[in-house]
Amino acid sequence: MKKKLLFCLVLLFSAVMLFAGGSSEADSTVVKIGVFEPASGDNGAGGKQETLGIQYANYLTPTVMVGDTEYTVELVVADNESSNDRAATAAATLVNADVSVALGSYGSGVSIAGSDTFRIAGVPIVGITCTNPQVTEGNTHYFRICYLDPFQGTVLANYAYDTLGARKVYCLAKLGDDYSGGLVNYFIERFTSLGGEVVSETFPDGNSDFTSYIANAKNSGCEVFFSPVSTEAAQLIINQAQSQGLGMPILAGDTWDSNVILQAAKGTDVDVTVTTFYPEGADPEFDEGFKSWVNSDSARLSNNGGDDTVAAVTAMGFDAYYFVLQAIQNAASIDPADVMEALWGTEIDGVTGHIALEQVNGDAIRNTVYVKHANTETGGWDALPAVVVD
Amino acid sequence: MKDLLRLENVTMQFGGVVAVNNLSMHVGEGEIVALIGPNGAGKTTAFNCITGVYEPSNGVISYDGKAIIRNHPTGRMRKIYAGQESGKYADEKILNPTPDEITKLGIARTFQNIRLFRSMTVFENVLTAMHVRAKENVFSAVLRLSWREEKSMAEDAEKLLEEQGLLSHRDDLATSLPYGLQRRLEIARALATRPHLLLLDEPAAGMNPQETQELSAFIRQIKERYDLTVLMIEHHMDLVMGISDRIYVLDFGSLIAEGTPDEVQNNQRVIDAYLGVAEDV
Amino acid sequence: MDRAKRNHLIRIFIAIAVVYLAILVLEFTLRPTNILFTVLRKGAIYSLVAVSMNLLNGFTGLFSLGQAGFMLLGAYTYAIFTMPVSVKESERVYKYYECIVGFDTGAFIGLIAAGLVAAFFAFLIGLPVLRLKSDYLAIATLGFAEILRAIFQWDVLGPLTNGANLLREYKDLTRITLPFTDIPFPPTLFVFIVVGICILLIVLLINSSYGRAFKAIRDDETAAEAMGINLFRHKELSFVISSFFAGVSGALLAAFQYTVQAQQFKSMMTYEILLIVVIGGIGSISGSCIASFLYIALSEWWLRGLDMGRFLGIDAPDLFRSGFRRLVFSVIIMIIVLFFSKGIMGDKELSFERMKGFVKGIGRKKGVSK
Amino acid sequence: MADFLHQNLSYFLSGISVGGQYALIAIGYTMVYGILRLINFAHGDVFMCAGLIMVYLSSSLPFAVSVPLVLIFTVLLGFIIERVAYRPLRSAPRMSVMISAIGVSYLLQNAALYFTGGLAKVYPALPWLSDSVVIWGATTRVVTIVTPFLTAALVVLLTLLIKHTKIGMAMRAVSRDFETSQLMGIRINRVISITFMIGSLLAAVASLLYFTNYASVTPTSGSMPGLKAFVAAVFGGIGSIPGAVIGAFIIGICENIIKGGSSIFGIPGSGWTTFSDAFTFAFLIIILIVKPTGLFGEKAVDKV
Repeated sequence: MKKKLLFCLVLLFSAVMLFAGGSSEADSTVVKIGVFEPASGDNGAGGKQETLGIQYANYLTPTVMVGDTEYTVELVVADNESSNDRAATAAATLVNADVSVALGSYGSGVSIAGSDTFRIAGVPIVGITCTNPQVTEGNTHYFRICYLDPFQGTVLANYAYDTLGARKVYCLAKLGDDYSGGLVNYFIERFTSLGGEVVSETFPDGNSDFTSYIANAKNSGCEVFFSPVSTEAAQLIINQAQSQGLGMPILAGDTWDSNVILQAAKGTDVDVTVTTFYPEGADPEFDEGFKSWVNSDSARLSNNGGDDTVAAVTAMGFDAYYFVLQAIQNAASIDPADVMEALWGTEIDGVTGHIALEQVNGDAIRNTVYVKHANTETGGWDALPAVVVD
Repeated sequence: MKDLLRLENVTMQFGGVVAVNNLSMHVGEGEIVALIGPNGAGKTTAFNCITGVYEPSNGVISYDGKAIIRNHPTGRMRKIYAGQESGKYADEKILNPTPDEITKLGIARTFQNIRLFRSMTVFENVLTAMHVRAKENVFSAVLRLSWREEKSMAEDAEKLLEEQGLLSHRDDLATSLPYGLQRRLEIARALATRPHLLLLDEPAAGMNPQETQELSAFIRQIKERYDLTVLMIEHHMDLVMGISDRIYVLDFGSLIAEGTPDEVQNNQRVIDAYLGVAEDV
Repeated sequence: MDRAKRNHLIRIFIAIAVVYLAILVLEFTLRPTNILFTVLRKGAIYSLVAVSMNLLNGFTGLFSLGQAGFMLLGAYTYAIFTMPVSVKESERVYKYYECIVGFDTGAFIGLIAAGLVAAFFAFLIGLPVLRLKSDYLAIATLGFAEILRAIFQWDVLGPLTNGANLLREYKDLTRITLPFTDIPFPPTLFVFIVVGICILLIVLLINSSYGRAFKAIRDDETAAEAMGINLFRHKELSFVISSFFAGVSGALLAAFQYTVQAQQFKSMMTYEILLIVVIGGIGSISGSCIASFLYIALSEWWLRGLDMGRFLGIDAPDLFRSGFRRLVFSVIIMIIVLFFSKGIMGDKELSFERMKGFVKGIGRKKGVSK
Repeated sequence: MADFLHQNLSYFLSGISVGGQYALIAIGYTMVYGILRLINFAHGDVFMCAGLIMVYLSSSLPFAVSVPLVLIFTVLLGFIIERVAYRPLRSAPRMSVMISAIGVSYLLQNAALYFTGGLAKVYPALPWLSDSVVIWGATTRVVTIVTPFLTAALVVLLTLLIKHTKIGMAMRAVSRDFETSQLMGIRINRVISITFMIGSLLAAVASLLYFTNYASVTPTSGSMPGLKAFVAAVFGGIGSIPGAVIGAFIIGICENIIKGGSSIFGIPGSGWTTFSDAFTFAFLIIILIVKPTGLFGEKAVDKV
């Protein structure tokens, strides 16, 4: 009896779902933009901030002119859960929803993992802050508006060697994470070529005990702790660095530019320096607009990590939205193939600077890395001189 | 008459408890031999030693003139060994086959508490027991290259069921059979492994007198038909005395008597063991 | 008797043929990016691994939790075998290592190799662990799966496995062609054919003399042994065969998701498969298959709306936010586990007679309620 | 030797402290297994929930109130889980109960995922416990020092409870023979409920200690410690409390020695840390092969 009931329920349910799935009729003047970002998992915090930037931009500019018609932009958000195996299905969801172009993702691994789904569907996607070179390499559908890891790694290595004067650096990456693994690799390449020495280790997924790694760094006589990992791990590292008395500066990449880090570092004596895409205050108009938008809604506020700090990834998300809007306008079409064609030649002046793509892999031409230092008293970022490489 | 099964000085010790103590016995080809004794006398343990379920602490078991199980106290057992003849087999090689290897040699058994394959039908229970004699390998079995063999196995199984009067229950779940038939099926299953020596562990347990009588006839009948030698544990004295050629009596792990039914029946030690003996204070 | 059996077989073949034909038709009518294909492919792949786990847990009674580990082996073998040499030599995938594998093969050989490698490792792992019983066996196999995962992420093996990084650009489903031609193989059909053949082999095994021996071990080890069934050999056999098919399904999973990485094959994956097996019914092949498709369809498709603010036409972005889908999903699972603890099929198989009876039963029920 | 110890003190301290925390979780596994023969997969997630409860409570209540409340709520959670997910399946096959445990684990993780929005929650810094201290040149937290002592005290208390109280006797009886003790008039359900409550209480204590050290709670925070604690329980012989505790300490210390391998043994290279989790399992498998029922496990004899 119970079994029959179950069967009936399943049947009924599947029937309803089939109809519900089929009934999403496309409005003729809507253009869909996919947001392929993590909202949970390791990179959930960053993904949410990046999404906020996109949503803020969409709030400011909800329409786009395609040829002579005004189209409404609809954001379709799919959570890739910061996990490489969920990425393909999240991407498939977006593709299935008929997006013209997608944005994302925070975290290079998921971007690489989701890439092929977009490639096969012929849908272009614009990477916002995924810095690993493999994301755009060898394909024509993945674009990117940020700088790359070889560049960032070089800048960080120079910074450690020249500015911090370190000769031995401890590098910690997460096992199987393309972002931290890649960045550490480029860092090591540069740092050793400068004549420095490195101790490099990895920690496995699900690890929350960093005390032994910190002890390793101390015992091996390193002078800088380089750990460009996810904010989730960063929080623990800062916390344990404080309790174990790490006693050396921590250096990290763009992921650490997050209020999670600031909150963790506040009131401690941990010395954190990060490289990033955008320093808060560079565009006061954007900063203020965003702050008031975030503060007007508690859900947004909690997505932004509980305060109204402007993360660099938010600014990047903001620019990315305008970048693809411009591309759609240039293409005068909402067909993914036309948008893809148009993206190659799109240029805008965004809050994070001028964005134009080189024509081999579709990566942004960027030459500036901003450097920030966490102020442990105020819980804010202190801007250090930006590094410009020619 | 040559001995089909021979136990020499078999001792089974669990920790400090000697369950079977220096048991020596033999079963001749074509005989029906019974092993009796009060509860806890070590009868089933002896069975388990013969069938490889337990590894005896000491002693030799030979089948068809060849030693199949041999052991002597080693390791911790050497210190705590409480049985006899500990040095007798010390220099000989330890033989310790698994129960399936014993079955392959031609020794089959039934269990005191019926152990049928719960999820299978009567037919499948018997068929499963034929697996041991099958020549097919896993590839030919999966690809049905050995369908001839499977077919002949199925035919044999049906024949066996027919002979045991179980054919009408062919597709019933084994555990749904009445108790007596379950016993009979267990015997049929044991026969399906094509044994020469059949070990029956309390085949009449839980049966009424009439069923017991039928069983007695049944055992004789299969012995003749399959050319078997039978060793059984049994409490029903009617059954034991009726069909056994010889009887061994165990008490507290040791052999206290052996002989024909008449001899055993009149043995004082056996009577004492069964009825208890008034000890002098 | 025989005739009824033959008719039964014929009907089953017709039903299967209809399913395959339907897939072929769908493949040429729907857009290739339709989510239905994702569900069908992943559902089929999970069917295979669930059936392979059922062979162990359901039919042989070996409580093993190593499935994810063997899928990992299969997935990596397939990816490494079928990745073109040109990709291996380029910097696109093996970025930090020099790939030491100097050959590439087609998808078919890749699949077989995936199964064989998994089976070989299962053979080695089985030697020590299959002597353990029930929970101890479970935790030991789980442990081996975790160890395998760590080994595949090990730096030193980087030239083979690309360290802990992604593998990609191998023969994924869209790159598989019909033999000796360049015509692309319809991807969903490919998955269904491979899975279909594998499950057919497992069904044939289960219904053979060996399958009965496995069931005997499950029912009663002591009795099985007394009937001349070598416990260790048969357990090892079941373990190796199950792992072979887990390896093949791992390879298919790799082909399905375009990229593969050791990280994903965690113990959670094994638990997921175990859930599917139990929901379908331990000891029921068709149950495992039905449960996999339902499981995948629910988690990947039907409940997606719960994450995206809109479900069954109801807009409630605050309630239906990220994570709600998985919450609802786990509640559904708990309900099934608690109230239908025998699973959808129990230990029975799907058949026309049962379906007929079932439909009649529903009809009767409706009649009563009227 | 002293020099070696001194140099690597921080690894040993971390190991002992994390071992103590594993031990408290492992007791929950081992007690439940002893009585129900159930691997309670949800136990690690109960531990995680205790952490989350603390995060939410402490944001509005003072510690003096929130800490006892965490213990109470966690015990309640353990009770409810047993009542809802395991008791209805008492007569079902063991596999179903285990699946139910996996289902509960899945449910707790996903509920946490939903309510936290998938973000890591910062665990509040407990006064005194999270202060830094310097011991023989190694900087660490007070909690690191406190953990082993607290663990030992709780284990002693628990052992006394099991040895000398009526409920403890009932527990021992039930774990020896489920059916018979039922016939003897022991209220099985009560015993089982109390077992779950004790397990959850210890998990809650463990969560206070653990998250003070590693101050971030995510929905999956419980799975690794849970798995490790479970391995510890098996390692020590599942069902045995001293076994679980010793197993947990061994695993905690080994894990940290492996992580610090390059520094402790002076072997350079990054390969070691990849295996910090895998070594735990390798160790376990070796033990199981040598002694199939764990260090202190009782050998089960099949009756034929």
